[in-house]
Amino acid sequence: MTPRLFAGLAGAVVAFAAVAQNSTVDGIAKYREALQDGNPAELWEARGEGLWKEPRGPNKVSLERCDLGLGAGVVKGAYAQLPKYFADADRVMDLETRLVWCMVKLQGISEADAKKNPFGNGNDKKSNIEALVAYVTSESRGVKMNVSVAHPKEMQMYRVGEKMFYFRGGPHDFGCVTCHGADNQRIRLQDLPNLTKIEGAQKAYTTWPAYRVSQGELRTFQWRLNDCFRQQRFPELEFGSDASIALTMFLAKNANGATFDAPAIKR
Amino acid sequence: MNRRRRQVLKSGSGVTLLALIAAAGWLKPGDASAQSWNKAAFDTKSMADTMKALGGGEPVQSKDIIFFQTPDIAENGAVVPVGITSNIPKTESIAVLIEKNPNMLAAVFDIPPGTEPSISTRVKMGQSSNIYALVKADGKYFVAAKDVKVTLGGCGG
Amino acid sequence: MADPMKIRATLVGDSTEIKVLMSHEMETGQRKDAQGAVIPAWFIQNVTVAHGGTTVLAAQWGPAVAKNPFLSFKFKGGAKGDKVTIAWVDNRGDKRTDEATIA
Amino acid sequence: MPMRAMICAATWIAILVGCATAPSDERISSEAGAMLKASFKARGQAGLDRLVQDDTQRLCSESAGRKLSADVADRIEKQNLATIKYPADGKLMGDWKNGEKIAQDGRGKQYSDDPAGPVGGNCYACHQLAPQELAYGSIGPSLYRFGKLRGYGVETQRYAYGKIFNSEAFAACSTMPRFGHNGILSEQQIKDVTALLMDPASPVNQ
Repeated sequence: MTPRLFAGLAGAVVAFAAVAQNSTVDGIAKYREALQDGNPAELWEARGEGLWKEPRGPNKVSLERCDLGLGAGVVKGAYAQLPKYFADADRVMDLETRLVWCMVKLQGISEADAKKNPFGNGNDKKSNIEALVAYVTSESRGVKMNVSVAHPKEMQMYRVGEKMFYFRGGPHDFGCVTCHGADNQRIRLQDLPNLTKIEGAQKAYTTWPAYRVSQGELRTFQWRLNDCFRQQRFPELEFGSDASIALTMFLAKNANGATFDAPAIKR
Repeated sequence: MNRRRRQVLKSGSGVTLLALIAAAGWLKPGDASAQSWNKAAFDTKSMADTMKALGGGEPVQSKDIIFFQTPDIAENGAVVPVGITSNIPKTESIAVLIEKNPNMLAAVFDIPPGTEPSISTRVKMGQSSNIYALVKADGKYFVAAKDVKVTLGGCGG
Repeated sequence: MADPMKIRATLVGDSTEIKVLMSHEMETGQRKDAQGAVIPAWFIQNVTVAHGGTTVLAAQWGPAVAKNPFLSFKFKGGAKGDKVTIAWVDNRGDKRTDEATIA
Repeated sequence: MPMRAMICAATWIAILVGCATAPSDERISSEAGAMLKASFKARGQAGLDRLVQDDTQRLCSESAGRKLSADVADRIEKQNLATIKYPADGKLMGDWKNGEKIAQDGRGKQYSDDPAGPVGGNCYACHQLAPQELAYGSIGPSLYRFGKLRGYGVETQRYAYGKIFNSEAFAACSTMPRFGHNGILSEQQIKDVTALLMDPASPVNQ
């Protein structure tokens, strides 16, 4: 066999493998499409709406006076402009930290109790935070992302978040940028958005929270970051920590102009 | 055709479709509102026991049973969309069976007159396997199969 | 007490399309917890859908129906404003009944 | 990068209208470092020491995805090249069958992993290897027919072993973990993965 002929055959085998994988990728695209009809996230949205309106905590009041940034009680469109600086807390907050703030200040729930179960696990450990996030975010579906960095603290969080995005560490030298720094990349068959580009950040950020079929749970953006760092082999990112808000700020601001379309459904 | 049919009827897990005919046979018309659950059918694991209980004949492969919204590849076996339409007249029930699951029978839907013989739901699959749609129509059994691959997801962690 | 179902009942031509999501673990009985103990099976066994006193669908499910089950089908004869009632019972005897209006 | 340009423009406008002077890049970096320390907690086998960067990690983080200057790249590669320990017995090739298992296995080093449990290389997460496995990632190049295309010589074996041991020795700020240098895989495991790439009998070379 001549080397040239041999190389040609090798090429044919590679091409065959590529075709096989392309059909796998196409098949999975169809699978995801089939899931869109009937998203169990709606069950969380409904429970969250109930929790929002129900008088709870020692003060026996609902969250209907909670200010998510557009004024007390305004839920419609609120998520599309978070995170933002809240003067009453003198802090940049994302939705989750703001919900905890309202539970503490309005309902009189202790901060420890409010933050105790951010990520649910089955029927015995349902998370109120996840349900509330599902409800509030669903009220921004169809709204254009419009996150401000006009306040110096917002700009500071944005810039710090960008630094963290590129921060590499741990035994594997991983950072966010390892998986999300280039176009058209996959882990196994899982597509990875390029979060250093506007389009990538828009597509990714506007589809969280999401019902994860692999877990049978609705997962928030706080969970997304927490679990990315686990896979990066980092220690655990604390719920509502400044680093989590800074990264959220970086990605949410970069998603500006895109239409929010969550809670979504993902693998 | 004959060989293909034998393949369909003899499943790898040692359970045959014949066993499931017995399983699917309990839902009689008019019985719909009864809160009964056929434990024997859902427990089906070995064919020996159920073969004896068989009342009907072998199911006939039918091109009039159509899968829709059922992917060739499922990214995650925990949730696999399955849609089945029966174009066979007088369809009475539609059952969903997963060949390689520990128990083959996943669900049975009784279709009263006036309800379209078409259902869509989601099942769990332990591994790549055939999904069978078993239709009872006018007292007879018909079957169609679809092969669904279950892939690995994510980064193994 | 289980969470309410999410039901959509929509008139499409002369048929009513039902789409329902149910909040349920659908535990298979095959999984083990962190300590290695088998998590007992816990799943919806019966689902009935009724319209105007008539059953339009009756289902028996095993644990292979996916968690937080989804079901969709169509029946003839519904009209806008009619009620549709969906009920489930699981293997522990827990029940849930919810109602929706055809839109 | 358009994003960066936009933010710079916003900062310039702020300066022009005289309402604020943006903090320096160094200050933001140090704030990011402090914020990270305050925002993580040790869990399982993952202690806070994992947030302490070595020279390579720090330089690669600072480059923020931009192209490295030649001297920084050179410095990183030299430092890392010096860390590579080749097997004392001189044998670079192990068992490709074990290598395949290691390439498939994504476990290890996460706080959710058993510290005493197995640790894999998770090669398929990023690379194509044996053609039978269709669920491969694309962060790294395809390694299908690695040995067949390059030849099965000892120098190529040494390159493969060295690259797995410490990827930064050959490409500064590579996304590939330094499996030997950072103690992710054992010497025997690296030999096995080298065999997966270089053994003529390995499915990778069929």
